[in-house]
Amino acid sequence: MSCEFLSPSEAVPRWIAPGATVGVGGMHMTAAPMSLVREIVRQRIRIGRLVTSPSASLQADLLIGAGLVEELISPYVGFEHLGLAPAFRRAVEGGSLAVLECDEGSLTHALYAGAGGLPFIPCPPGIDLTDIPKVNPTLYRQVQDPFTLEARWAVAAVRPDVTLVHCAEADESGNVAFGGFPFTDRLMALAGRRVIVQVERMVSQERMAAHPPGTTLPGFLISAIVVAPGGCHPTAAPGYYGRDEDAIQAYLEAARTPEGFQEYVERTILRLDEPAYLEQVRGQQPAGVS
Amino acid sequence: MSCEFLSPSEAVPRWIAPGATVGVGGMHMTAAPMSLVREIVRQRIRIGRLVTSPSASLQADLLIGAGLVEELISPYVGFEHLGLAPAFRRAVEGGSLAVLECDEGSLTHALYAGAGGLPFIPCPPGIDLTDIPKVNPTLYRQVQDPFTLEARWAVAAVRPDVTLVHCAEADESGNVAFGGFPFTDRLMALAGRRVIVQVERMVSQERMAAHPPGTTLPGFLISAIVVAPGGCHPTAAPGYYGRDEDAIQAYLEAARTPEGFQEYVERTILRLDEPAYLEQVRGQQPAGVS
Amino acid sequence: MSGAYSTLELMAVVLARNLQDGEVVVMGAVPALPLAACRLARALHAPTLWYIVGGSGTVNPAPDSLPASSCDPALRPAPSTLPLPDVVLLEGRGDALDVFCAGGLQIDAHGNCNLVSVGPWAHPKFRGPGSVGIPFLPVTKRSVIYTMSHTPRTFVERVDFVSGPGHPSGPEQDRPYRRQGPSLVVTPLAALDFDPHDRRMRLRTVHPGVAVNQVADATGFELVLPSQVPETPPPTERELSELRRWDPHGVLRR
Amino acid sequence: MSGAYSTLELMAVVLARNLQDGEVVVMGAVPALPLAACRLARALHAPTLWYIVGGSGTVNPAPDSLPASSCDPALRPAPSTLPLPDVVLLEGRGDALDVFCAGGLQIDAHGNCNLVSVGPWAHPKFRGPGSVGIPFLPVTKRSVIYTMSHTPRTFVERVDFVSGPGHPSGPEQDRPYRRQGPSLVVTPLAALDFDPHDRRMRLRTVHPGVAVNQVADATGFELVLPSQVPETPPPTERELSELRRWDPHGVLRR
Repeated sequence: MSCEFLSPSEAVPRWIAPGATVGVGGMHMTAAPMSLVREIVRQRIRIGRLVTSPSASLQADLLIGAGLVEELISPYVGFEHLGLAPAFRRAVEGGSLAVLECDEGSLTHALYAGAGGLPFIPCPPGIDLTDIPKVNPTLYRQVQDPFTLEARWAVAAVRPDVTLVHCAEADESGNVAFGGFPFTDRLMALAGRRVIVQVERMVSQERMAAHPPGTTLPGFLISAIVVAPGGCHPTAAPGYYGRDEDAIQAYLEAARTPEGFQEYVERTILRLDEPAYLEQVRGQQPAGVS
Repeated sequence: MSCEFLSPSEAVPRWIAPGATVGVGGMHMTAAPMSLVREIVRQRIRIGRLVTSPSASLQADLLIGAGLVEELISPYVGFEHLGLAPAFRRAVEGGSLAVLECDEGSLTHALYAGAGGLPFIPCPPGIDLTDIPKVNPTLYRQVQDPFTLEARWAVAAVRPDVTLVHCAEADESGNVAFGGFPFTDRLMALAGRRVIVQVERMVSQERMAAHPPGTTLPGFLISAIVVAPGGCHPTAAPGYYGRDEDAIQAYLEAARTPEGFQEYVERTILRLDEPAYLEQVRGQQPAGVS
Repeated sequence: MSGAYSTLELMAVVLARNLQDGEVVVMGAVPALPLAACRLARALHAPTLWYIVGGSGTVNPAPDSLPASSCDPALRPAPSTLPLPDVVLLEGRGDALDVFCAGGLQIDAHGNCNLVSVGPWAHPKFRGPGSVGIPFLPVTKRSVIYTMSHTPRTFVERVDFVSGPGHPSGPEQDRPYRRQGPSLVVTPLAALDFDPHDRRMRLRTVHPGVAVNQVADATGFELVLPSQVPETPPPTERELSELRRWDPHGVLRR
Repeated sequence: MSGAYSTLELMAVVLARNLQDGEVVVMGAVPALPLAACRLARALHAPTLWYIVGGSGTVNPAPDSLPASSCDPALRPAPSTLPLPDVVLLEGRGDALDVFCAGGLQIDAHGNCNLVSVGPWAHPKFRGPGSVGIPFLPVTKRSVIYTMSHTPRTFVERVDFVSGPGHPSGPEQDRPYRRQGPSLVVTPLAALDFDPHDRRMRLRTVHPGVAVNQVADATGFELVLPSQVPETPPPTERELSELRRWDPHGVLRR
């Protein structure tokens, strides 16, 4: 399999089929593949099941607010010190979004299972004392431990049809290197049937080869690479730029109402194609902020 | 929990109880924690169950040949192009070693389960078509997949009482950094109730902090660190020295018979304490060979 | 409260004093308060304390100031960084971690925490962000709970949804996984723990300037009230000066 | 064989010709031969071939010479290196890898491989090193088998222990996991594949200087023998010169 270098507007429809299970990386407000997420919003691609990292922020809230998500697998959607996720909250309270309730442990193990061809994983201890598995019979079932014969919750494998992650660097063979943190992004990429990676920049194969084991992904796992410097904005790209809190707060302010959300999306996303969006962001902040 | 810096002769009896389940790292002829292994041989500590990396060589064969291993969990004991493992072969063919037959996939997942508090893992596909699970009811049982209701092999979690691995570097807080390859050594350390790490050298905290995620282990997981430059000899330590094929071949030649094995152990291991062994090795080869 | 220190600074000091040397602490989202507490404990009485900043996987990071986000790039370099899946493994293993920092939309009389929903799960009146890692609370040696909201809406008799399990209401032998469960609750009004008999939340100290009945009124269930409730000792000068070394922008003084 | 090239060089060339552009190959212990084949295929007809060197997790390493061990430090730096547990995940996932290189103490008529024991498992006459990763053979798109030992002791009707599953002996629809199974066997005497009907091993080409009956005699079961068995085309000059670029010490000429 050979990886293609595409623009966001090419990559997104090429590999994200309407109704697909889509995994989106980035933890909290760091390393969210926002260029790809914005392009999904522009092209209005319906997501059957959205799978996030153990903690998501704008990468989930934007897709949910745009009405593109049917089911959500996410242990956390919020904005840490900046507050709750307005679109997520509204969609769940209004009954328009189905949540497959889960936690960080189950999700991480479910992605491990998806990456490894394992059908399910018996859950680690703790979740049996919560209400989580009881409200999510899709992901959780009771399994009998064949060694102790005790009953135990199990979580089903999760395999995104396509996984979207941000990486710092790519080389011309399609190998990619993560920036400061691999989070669960590496695992979600290993579990994806297809992987689209958004990168900050291209580097030589020599530079790529200097990265230690576990900080890269080989190109044979990647279907498309999108070079989008600044593309995590307004979230942070470790080693490149911090998060743009003003921009995130502007979103949170606007998204308090459905009308505000819609107006925000039209003004900041739909009005511009992704290269124009990134051009505008680069004009607003000094380059190379870290 | 606080990590201690000990000599091999202190660390081994401190944390390896007779009859314990001992995990030993290093893949093939690279990064085997031989200083610790030799010390077990010198102190004749009985190992109830030896767990190796997916492929082991001298680190297993030496302990087996010394008659210290009751049960073995290892998917491979051999010396690649140099031939089969003489002591392992003799012990199995002679019926003195119980082998818990397994493969690389099951073992890796079993260590993952051990590290994560999971009781077992349903096996990946493939092993169901082999004879492996049939001959190892201790590690393998049939589980009913609660989602598909199909029967499936499961492997029990493996948790060494103590894991022995080699790392390149340690800092004074007890953080350690792997050399070229993490292999399954990182995972085996995460699964160990106790971990003893053998390192090539001490470094500053600044240098340790520069290592990317996934290439280090935090000191709170480590019970003891042994500084043993050259301690992987005759296996390789990536970035420090290659394997000493002459020494490995001398072992293989000697170990063809039980008497030869015994004579070899007396001459090369029992006669010297570990500092003297390493001194001798350093005298035989140029420093810093990579 | 006194103008000499903020409520958040006092809470950080209370948390710090509770952390024992050698313990391994894990914290989640919005890490400024527990991170400040861990650094303070290390500086004062717990030099070999370890702390993991949630999503980042960084162990013992010492950034110049307190980051607002648990995945802030400023957390690197750290002496060691675990990939997040490895943090999850250690959380499940249980014997690797000692103190889990938690909180909730709702916190109940037995220390159960709810980050999911107020009202019925299927038709929530209020939807929270989600449970993240707090199902691991009962597997860790002990947990500490902190919240900025000490109100009857937060402190309820029984949470509407259990995200992070607290103490069982049954007898001692039912203690899950033989761990200690929640051992401390820190709020803007008080420090609390749990009665060893019925394991209901118990008032331990009231912060300077706060009355016992003020805490009882702010709590939506019947607190265990000892006959003597001392005042929380205010931060010492040394505690405050250490604390402010890593908080030049006054994140804890806002 | 001709003195112009060695048997191992010829085997590497036969393997290389079989690898298709874009395939992802995984190899295990003693990687010199499959590594040489992968590099040759990339140099000649498969520029986007990928290969993973077993235990090291290195992807597409290009060392100056052919390492004898699959965990040789000389395999780094490589364009990308997977931690070994990630290689295990991809092996189980199945759709990530295309060609698994395998071998055995015993190889049987249906391509099952045995790395464990000759004789009964509990009382082996001969104990092999163990199964390593070859239980994943039937999950990969296809596998290729190579061995330096073409003798009746290695090529047996039925292996004593199945480490690496080959073709099922039943009808087409029983193909496990809908993958292709073993597609090529390379030995010092011949190249073989499997009859599409009964999936028994079939002689495809005999190496220069080897007679068909010599192969049949060296095989401990009845080979499928087509009426025409052509000679294995010897290495071209270009193949040999490319091959020797990464084998300055003549590992394949020993």
